[in-house]
Amino acid sequence: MTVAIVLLALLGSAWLLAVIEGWMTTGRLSPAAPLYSGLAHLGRESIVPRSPDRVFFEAAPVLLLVVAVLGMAVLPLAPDLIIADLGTGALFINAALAYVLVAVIMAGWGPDGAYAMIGGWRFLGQLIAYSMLIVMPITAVAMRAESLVNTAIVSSQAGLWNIVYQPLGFVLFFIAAMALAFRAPFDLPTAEGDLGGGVDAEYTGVRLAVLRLARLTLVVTLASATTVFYLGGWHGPLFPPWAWSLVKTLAVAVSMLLVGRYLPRIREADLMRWCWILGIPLALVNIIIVGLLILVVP
Amino acid sequence: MSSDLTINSTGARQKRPSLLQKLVSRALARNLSCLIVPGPEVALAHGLDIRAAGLRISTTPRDASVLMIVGDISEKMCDAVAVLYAQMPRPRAILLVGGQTPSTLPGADISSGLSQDQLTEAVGRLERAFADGAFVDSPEEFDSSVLHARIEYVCPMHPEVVEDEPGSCPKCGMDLVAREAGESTPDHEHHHDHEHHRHEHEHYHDQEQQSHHDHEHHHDHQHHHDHKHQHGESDDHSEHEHSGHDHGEHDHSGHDHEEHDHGGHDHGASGFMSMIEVTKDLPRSADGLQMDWLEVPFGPVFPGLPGGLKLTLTLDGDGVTEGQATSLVGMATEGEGSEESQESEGSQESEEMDADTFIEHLASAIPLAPVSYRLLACLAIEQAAGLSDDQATTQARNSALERERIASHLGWLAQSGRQLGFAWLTQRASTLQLKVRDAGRDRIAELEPELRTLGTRLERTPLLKSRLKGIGVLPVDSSDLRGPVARAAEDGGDAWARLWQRLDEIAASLELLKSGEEPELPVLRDIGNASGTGKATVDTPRGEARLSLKLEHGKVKSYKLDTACSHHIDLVPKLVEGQELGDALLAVGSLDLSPWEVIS
Amino acid sequence: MTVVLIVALLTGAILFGIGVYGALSQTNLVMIMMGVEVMLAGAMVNLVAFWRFLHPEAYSGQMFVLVVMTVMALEMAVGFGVAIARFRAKGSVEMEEAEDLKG
Amino acid sequence: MYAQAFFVAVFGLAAIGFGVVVFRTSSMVRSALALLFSQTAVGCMFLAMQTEFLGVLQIMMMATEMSIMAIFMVMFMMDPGGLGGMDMSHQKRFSIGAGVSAAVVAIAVALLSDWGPVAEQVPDAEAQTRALGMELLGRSMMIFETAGITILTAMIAATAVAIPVKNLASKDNKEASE
Repeated sequence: MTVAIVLLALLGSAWLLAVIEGWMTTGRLSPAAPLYSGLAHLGRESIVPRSPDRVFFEAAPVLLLVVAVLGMAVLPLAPDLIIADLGTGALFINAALAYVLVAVIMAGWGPDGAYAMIGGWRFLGQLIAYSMLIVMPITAVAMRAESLVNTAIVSSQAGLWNIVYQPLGFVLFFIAAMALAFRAPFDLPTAEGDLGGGVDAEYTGVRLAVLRLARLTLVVTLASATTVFYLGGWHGPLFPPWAWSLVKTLAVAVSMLLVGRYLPRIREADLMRWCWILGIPLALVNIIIVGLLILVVP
Repeated sequence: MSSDLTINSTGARQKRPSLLQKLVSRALARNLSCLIVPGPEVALAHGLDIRAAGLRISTTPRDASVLMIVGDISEKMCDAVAVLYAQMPRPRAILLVGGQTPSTLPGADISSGLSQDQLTEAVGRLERAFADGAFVDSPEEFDSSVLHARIEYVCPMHPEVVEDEPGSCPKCGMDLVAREAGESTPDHEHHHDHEHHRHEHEHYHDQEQQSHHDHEHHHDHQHHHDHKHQHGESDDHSEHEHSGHDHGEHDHSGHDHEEHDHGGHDHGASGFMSMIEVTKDLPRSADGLQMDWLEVPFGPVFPGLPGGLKLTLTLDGDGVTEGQATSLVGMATEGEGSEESQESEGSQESEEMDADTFIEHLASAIPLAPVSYRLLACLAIEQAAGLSDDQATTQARNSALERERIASHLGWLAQSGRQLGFAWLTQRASTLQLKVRDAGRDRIAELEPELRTLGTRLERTPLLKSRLKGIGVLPVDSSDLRGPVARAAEDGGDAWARLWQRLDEIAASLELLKSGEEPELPVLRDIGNASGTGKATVDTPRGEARLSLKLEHGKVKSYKLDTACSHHIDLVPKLVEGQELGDALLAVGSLDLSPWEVIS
Repeated sequence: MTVVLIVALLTGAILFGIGVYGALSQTNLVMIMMGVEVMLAGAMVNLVAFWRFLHPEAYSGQMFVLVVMTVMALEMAVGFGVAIARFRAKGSVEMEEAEDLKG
Repeated sequence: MYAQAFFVAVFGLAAIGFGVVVFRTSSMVRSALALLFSQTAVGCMFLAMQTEFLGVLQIMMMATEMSIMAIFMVMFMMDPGGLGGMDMSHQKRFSIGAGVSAAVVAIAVALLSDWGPVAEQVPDAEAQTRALGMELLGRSMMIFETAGITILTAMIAATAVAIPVKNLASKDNKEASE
């Protein structure tokens, strides 16, 4: 039951994001568009490139989808609305998200095309940039909650949300989450202007539909993680907990989508440099600040 | 134009009895995305608003269901278009907007004229065609000669053995390996051999030829070798096939595994293929590692570049080691009898052409700046005819030129937005371009605030400066710079400076328009039956263009055109060398090359 | 419960064997490192099994696994450092060609 | 218990299967990713053996580690990479012998030893994580810190070794004199 509800919420959010994405590209707000788009993808031919690494080519979109769903499975929508409240939930998120990289590399290698391959390796090249900035802010969050359990992390924010308690961590995590979901302006592996679609470039038909769904789901999962870690999860007045979770998640997800619209794509070298020179030290500072706060404030 | 509104059978998909089929067809019709050839900027320059017409613009053929061809396209582009069509997933359709069906394609499904109304109406027909005819009983293979390369069979060990049929080598008995004729010959030092994946042709659909957007396959060594081995794992003798790299000088003779079994220390004598041998000939990257380089085509229909421009980059990972740009749509010596270019400058000796025809010809050959070239032709002819300037006409003409300058720069901004993944800029600039394109003086005055805010917004956009600053710095000794590129050269000469130069020019043109006459398309004044020679120079949006021509009895005998882009395109190799891929493309983009104005 | 322990130990043993084979038979430095990683994985399986089934109260067992993971990461870092340096100098990371490393 | 045995066995088989693929396939990327999935299966074994923290950590670390492995594989093995008739392995018989004997010895020890009483229950994941943390920052702090310092040293050393030698001329001379 819980599984069904969470999956439904995930799918619903993905649908909403697809509507918004459609609005951004076509200028029309059409609720049925994702449905038609999905059907149209089913109707299109699903081309296999000439000499693919078949295993990787087929597995990549599915792996991406599975990873996003697995990540969602350990995030609570409400105190008891969680598929698996793992004892190491906060770490599990990291583990699941690490496989986004694997999926992208597989999608890049699989089709045997230059653009896709460069895109895949690019994403790997950016690894330090985003993965450290996912892990280290979560560390600070877990420090405050004194637990890796995601429900405990939300409970720890009952009085004060983490976005206020550790705003630095929130900013870093939000940026890193966008980079991990490779949304604009961090869409380096799929850059259209540079790579003509990159890792997406060779997928068509059903496979493309799965890939698109997976990417939207990934955004939802990351937004949900942001909500759980920084926006107080289900906490909020009046409305039932699940509603708060959903609203916050969607707000974060939509803002992730919108930000990219108003920014040019970042230079890879800049992203790397800023993450090393600025991001990682700031993440460490964040950990220290949180540590001090925990010690000083009872 | 098909009356029954179905998709032609090379584009439709096999019909399968299914209840869903009807629904899927409807969905397909509601979800049309088009790949625009030569490029969205051409459609914009023609004043077509694709989005308003109800089509989604797709950047890759893999994601497109409609191939939209705007205007007439050159011979070379026809080949590229056929490849793009082949790459699109079925069901797919061809939409011709104001042009002829390219020879390499099956007939157009829908054609329309070059106007927004006609386009909208054509899209409606297209939707019906998809709803009714996306699935047919017997789809045909799309087959065009450009998709085929002759396959020949070579012995991996003996490069001199080349056969037309598969079989075994007469010298050593090894199985022959298929490769594309005319491809790499085995005695090159090192290059990117493309042949190793060719014999998998029959395994998949008819589409899979090309690495994306172009019909040349450029995979790097390890990549497809790798795959090939995967395919070969099941049968033993495929082992032999793999030995045939074109490192011809290496010793492949002893594949006998037994020899290695005892430690293999005597590798000099055994069949051990040395990695040192393999890597010693490879080029060294900037970081000193010997890596395989990859030659990748970008274009002629590439989302980040103006359509018709083909950039061939040699990539070392994500870095560009060298690059070259060619134009596939340039003012080539098309049609018109026996032309020979006399000089590299691009002169054309065509058959006699009526003066008006000549003007039309020139204007339609350059869709990105038709007014400028129309003006240029008019001026040159009038001078040849000995007509003196007429104040009012000149002012109106100049206003039209300034208006086109604004529109053209907006088009460039939209194109930059596409390249930078900056959706807002693309949308804003193209909307404005459509409005400015044929606006009167009052309308432009109304649009002025919007145009000016564009600059302010760009100034305030985070990341934009760090993205553009220091990109595409022109070499100090570059000569023959013209137009915005030349004017920005004093200002640092990078992409950022060029962006601001163009924004400033938009502002300056606005001022000129405000004080000038109502813009009016240049029309040739009556020249009668005059003869003579004329020369004119017009500062087109991309830089000065010069035209000299010879007029005989009111007909253009010969002419010589010199454009800015023909010079700018030569800057490309220097600009991209040693840059990261994204930066290199941005540098090329910042030149605002119009492949149409490149004289080949 | 002993069954589970035995199953885990067998897996560890076989993984270790595969790792030994890989590390000894491969000629490429990177592949050799892969062999070592497989060996370490085998060892880790054993360690976890021992902790879980024999001494769940002693967390130094888990600690040990953490140290092994660290060693794996170290091995990668140093291994690739050396590999890049050798590749830069010699154009190869094949052990067959590492004549200069022979004593 | 049977469920546990089943899952441990299944993931164990997966780990072994992928482990074999690592040295059997000739595709470098496949090799690296097979190793990744082998390590992931090992991580899943940890999970099946109720060692959640280590399992998740293993799964997480290996994803990045092996992806990096993959790109190095592609870099260094270039085109031959076991292809082109080039055999990438040497001393095969010896290696097989060594591998088999190592495995056999370990199996024999596993089967023949008396492992004594086996713990039925372990604390739940949360308690384990807490206890492990206490262990890390208590009795084993020295080891933990040493490991941290060692990683840092290794990172610096590896970077130092890997960055290009600035003075190419003198290096070439050295090479020539060798």
